[in-house]
Amino acid sequence: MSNTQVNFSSIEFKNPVITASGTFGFGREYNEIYDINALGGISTKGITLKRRRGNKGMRIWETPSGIMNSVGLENPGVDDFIRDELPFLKKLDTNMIVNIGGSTLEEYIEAVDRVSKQKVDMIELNISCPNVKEGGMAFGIKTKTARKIVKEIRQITNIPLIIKLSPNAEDIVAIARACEEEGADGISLINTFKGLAIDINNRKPIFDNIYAGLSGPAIKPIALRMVNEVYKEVSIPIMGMGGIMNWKDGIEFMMAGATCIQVGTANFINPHICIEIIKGIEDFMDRENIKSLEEIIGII
Amino acid sequence: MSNTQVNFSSIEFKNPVITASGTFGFGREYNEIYDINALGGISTKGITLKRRRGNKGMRIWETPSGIMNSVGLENPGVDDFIRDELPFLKKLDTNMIVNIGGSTLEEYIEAVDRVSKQKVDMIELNISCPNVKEGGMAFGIKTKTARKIVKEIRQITNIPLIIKLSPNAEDIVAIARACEEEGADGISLINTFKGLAIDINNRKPIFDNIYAGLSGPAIKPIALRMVNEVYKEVSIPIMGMGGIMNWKDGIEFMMAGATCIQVGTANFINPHICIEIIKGIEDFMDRENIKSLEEIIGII
Amino acid sequence: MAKIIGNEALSEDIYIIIIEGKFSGEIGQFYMLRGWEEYPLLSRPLSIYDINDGNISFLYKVIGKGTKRLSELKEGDNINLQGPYGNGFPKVDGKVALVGGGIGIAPLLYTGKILEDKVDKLDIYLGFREEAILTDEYRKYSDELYLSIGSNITDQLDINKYDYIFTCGPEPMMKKIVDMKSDNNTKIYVSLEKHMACGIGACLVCSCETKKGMTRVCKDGPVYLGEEVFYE
Amino acid sequence: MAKIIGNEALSEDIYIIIIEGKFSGEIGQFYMLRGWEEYPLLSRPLSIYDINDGNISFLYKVIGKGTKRLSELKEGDNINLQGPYGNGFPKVDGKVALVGGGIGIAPLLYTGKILEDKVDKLDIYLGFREEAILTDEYRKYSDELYLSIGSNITDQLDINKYDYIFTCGPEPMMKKIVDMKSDNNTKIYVSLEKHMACGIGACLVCSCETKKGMTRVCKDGPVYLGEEVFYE
Ligand SMILES: Cc1cc2nc3c(=O)[nH]c(=O)nc-3n(C[C@H](O)[C@H](O)[C@H](O)COP(=O)(O)OP(=O)(O)OC[C@H]3O[C@@H](n4cnc5c(N)ncnc54)[C@H](O)[C@@H]3O)c2cc1C
Ligand SMILES: Cc1cc2nc3c(=O)[nH]c(=O)nc-3n(C[C@H](O)[C@H](O)[C@H](O)COP(=O)(O)OP(=O)(O)OC[C@H]3O[C@@H](n4cnc5c(N)ncnc54)[C@H](O)[C@@H]3O)c2cc1C
Ligand SMILES: Cc1cc2nc3c(=O)[nH]c(=O)nc-3n(C[C@H](O)[C@H](O)[C@H](O)COP(=O)(O)O)c2cc1C
Ligand SMILES: Cc1cc2nc3c(=O)[nH]c(=O)nc-3n(C[C@H](O)[C@H](O)[C@H](O)COP(=O)(O)O)c2cc1C
Ligand code: FES
Ligand code: FES
Repeated sequence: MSNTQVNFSSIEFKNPVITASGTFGFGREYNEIYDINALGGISTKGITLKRRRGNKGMRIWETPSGIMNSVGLENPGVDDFIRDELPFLKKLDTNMIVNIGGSTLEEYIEAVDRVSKQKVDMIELNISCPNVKEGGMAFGIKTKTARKIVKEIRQITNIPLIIKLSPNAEDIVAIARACEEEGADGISLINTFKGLAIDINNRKPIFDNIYAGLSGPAIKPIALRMVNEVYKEVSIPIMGMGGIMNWKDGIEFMMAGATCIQVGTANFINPHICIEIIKGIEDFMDRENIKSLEEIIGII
Repeated sequence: MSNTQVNFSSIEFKNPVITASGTFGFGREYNEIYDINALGGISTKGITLKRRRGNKGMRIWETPSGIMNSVGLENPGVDDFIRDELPFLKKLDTNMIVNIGGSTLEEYIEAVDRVSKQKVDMIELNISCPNVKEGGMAFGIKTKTARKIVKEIRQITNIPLIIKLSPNAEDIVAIARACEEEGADGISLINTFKGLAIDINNRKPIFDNIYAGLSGPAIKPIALRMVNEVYKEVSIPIMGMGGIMNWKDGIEFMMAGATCIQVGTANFINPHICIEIIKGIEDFMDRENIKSLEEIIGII
Repeated sequence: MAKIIGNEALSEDIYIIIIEGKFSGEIGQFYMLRGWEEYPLLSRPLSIYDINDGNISFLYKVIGKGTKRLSELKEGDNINLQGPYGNGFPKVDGKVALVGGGIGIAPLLYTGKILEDKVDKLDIYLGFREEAILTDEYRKYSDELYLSIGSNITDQLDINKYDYIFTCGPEPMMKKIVDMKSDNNTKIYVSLEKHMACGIGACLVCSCETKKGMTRVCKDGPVYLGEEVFYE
Repeated sequence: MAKIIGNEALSEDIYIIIIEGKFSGEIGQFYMLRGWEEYPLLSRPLSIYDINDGNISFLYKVIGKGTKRLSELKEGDNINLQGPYGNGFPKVDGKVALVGGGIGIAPLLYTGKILEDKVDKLDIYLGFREEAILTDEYRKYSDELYLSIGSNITDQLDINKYDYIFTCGPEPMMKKIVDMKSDNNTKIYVSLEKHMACGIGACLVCSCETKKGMTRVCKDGPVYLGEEVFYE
């Protein structure tokens, strides 16, 4: 059987398949369906300093080959997370990536600080959530603000730090470069696209928050392009995502330049999909006689 | 029957449905299928100063609920267009919008100049084609360059001028505002998204040009959001497009802020779709007792 | 993947689909179904209508794309289903009434079937808008079957006669029952609907604020104690 | 919308679909088919296999999503088709050979049927990889039917015997024919394939550079004079 191991910065992943933040909770539910230790890693639901109830109104809307979500970072807050969820995650034999969101720089700093005192494998700084009015994505639009937050966060944590970027960024390559310069260990690409859906009968947006985040196969071609653009210009590794539905999509992302791939929406369509993707990658390596995935990362 | 007329800047459209540039040629082929005078307008295939053969290699790729195209502005050049196509277009009883692309400012100026000497209803300046390496979209990414080209073009033509923006722009609202400030009569939103597709067996991009333009229902939520964002910030009218497949999608775009709607990819799926959309809008107006489409433009 | 062994229209837009296989499920639980590969993207939640040796069935109403495509499937076609999911009706004793409105009757047949022997009394109330369907089926498992067509089924219901009411249907109907005064401490359980993605409690798109805090309809529900729910 | 009156597998991956209605078409033309509403997005081009009073049929090979979905359609299902499109084989006199390889045989049956009475001689050459299909059908319209299975059908072809060769199949096969020396000024017409969107000449995604300049396979083709084409 093929060796699917990849090294992402200093961290070793037994395979490149990671579940994307917000689509996999803290792993408990999917662990009832299969043994999630088979995964390369898990990125947790986005955690904020304080508990958040999330957005009101409709939270999900189906679009052609996509979904829009407006969860709005519902989460228990960092302290409850550490108390209630982390012990379960720590016992797992897979990499645990804590995804952290926020509305202000201070919030981010405080949340990262508390998480950093724990044993976690990686922090994924979400500066790209389009579903929270007062912040989050704001940091991920302009290179300058992104740079500032990465600089500050890097100073307060030694835990491997990856920055999750927004496809709504003005210049994704410039932001990625800034993250690299400020000492990030990797880049996560991409969060959801800001989109709109309208209920024409009521003449109102579907979502209370008006705009919501588009994910799924619809966005794959754009996500793949962004991964490739960033890959060509930065040397820290990339976690690629956006519409990965099967192993072939995953290989495309790796060939475009992703070292690891994250799978989000696809979990909803088929709860076993990550296992199938891992298997698909193994078989592909066997067939194509690939000894290490390094051989194909960024090959196009 | 409802009165579907809309006024776009100084121009009257008998209905808001316009065929999008590059998907409808110069109207001849679809005119063999139905009487294209029923349309609100036609935006021609993008014309450049000189004839272009377009891109080599694969030009179309299907994605989930989208298509990527890499036509690369194949067109006969402005002089042949004026000689061979314009006479046919002039005889039509619908608004004729000449879409103009280019690689350099000089090319744009020269092409617009030649078209301006003709009787055409409107010029749509395409500063957003992702399929031409040496230019086109470059003008549509940064507000500064966009502003410059609009300023220059505005000085040399009195023909109503709309600027077709790119969803790949850094800040679509800022660009739209710059267009308004420089005297554009309207904004067209949006051209295709830059995307990537990979042939994993050959380990190569599908397209010779690597990146290609994504259109179709996949992008609709994002396009709709951009129309709404621009609508809220500029006062010149908007031609909205991006994945409009039926009359309901069209109404969504109008409610988001579009005065006219353009239909592209959908023509390929059903050559009669524009007629069906016009009919659908009429029926909707009847049912909802809408006297003028002005009542719903930007209503959300 | 499982094989469809029947998919029949009961009326213009109501169908029963029967799927071959050994399936499990508690009363009030649901499955996520998809009878297609890629489009539409999400699977559709449907309550267990009935489970027998070797098959499971669902009663559904054609609403949009997903249920339309379901309705086009034929005997012998394959279908994918995940489940059983959710926290269904409690297993109780005493006198029980099941009250369903419209397609909300779907989960009540299996509920009746399972509870019938175990409780002292099981009455079923079904409200239809235009025509009654499946009355013989529901009668089988009820001591008394009450029907209404076009009027409010709740008008026939005296909650004081029961220890438990399990209800599924339009929110106003369920709210009406919850608002009824009970001298008898009758416990009312309602089954809610929310748009879903994962169906298992991981994505939080089906969150529902209740008097006990934020809950997930797919995991903590779809069945709730009526008094804990905020109605619209 | 038209009704499917048959959709049968001839081998593992080759099907004939028959669609009810009055259809027209010239030899070598094609239709754009979609047997679904939204997904996949584009319609699929298929050559006319046969037209009869009251129906049209297409011979197709299952390749990917679109043809897979076509193959799952059943008698009675609806299908959408647009056409006939394209510039087919010319109407000619004299001695004619039709040479098809693989699924490229599809347009040649109707071509044979229409030309049969009008030309002096009509021979059909069919090359298959693994098993021959439909030989009786093609024999009906040919003076002589040549077959090959697993070998090159072109080996049996002497182009000097003919005034015209019409060929459809893999490019290397067609190129081989075009490269054959003719003492007889034999005219060779080839039918090309390109991915398509509009199918009518408006979008330029199927452009094909020929010795005569840029052309559209859907409108100016799919049939070209063999010598004008650049082969890969
Ligand atoms: C726990 C649960 C059990 C259900 N049991 C049944 C049942 O037994 N029989 C039955 O006919 N219906 C049942 N429903 C409702 C059923 O899921 C919807 O009618 C169906 O999803 C509509 O899909 P569509 O594609 O036809 O409609 P569309 O409107 O095209 O669907 C678009 C999206 O909205 C979602 N959606 C639309 N309406 C609903 C709704 N009422 N509830 C949840 N999601 C919705 C769809 O799942 C899809 O994601 C149940 C819903 C839930 C949550
Ligand atoms: C003028 C013309 C006539 C044709 N006649 C026939 C016929 O009679 N019988 C037959 O079996 N096939 C025929 N083909 C080929 C047929 O169109 C493709 O096999 C089919 O489109 C594949 O679709 P898919 O969804 O199964 O494959 P996918 O690979 O999933 O399709 C993806 C996309 O690529 C396009 N595509 C893939 N292969 C081809 C191809 N070879 N040619 C054109 N587009 C392609 C599809 O249309 C679709 O847009 C013809 C093609 C052309 C251009
Ligand atoms: C329901 C839902 C919730 C999400 N929540 C988060 C989150 O809390 N933090 C985050 O960084 N990304 C979040 N995302 C974004 C995903 O992690 C991922 O970036 C995006 O969905 C694109 O991948 P996909 O197309 O595979 O889903 C969420 C996505 C979905 C669909
Ligand atoms: C095949 C093709 C060719 C196109 N050519 C042009 C063009 O020449 N000029 C232009 O401004 N836009 C061009 N476009 C973009 C469309 O006009 C439109 O902006 C885009 O496709 C989004 O709309 P849709 O989703 O309805 O197709 C082209 C699009 C397609 C699919
Ligand atoms: S549907 Fe995902 S939590 Fe309920
Ligand atoms: S497919 Fe559009 S021009 Fe040929």
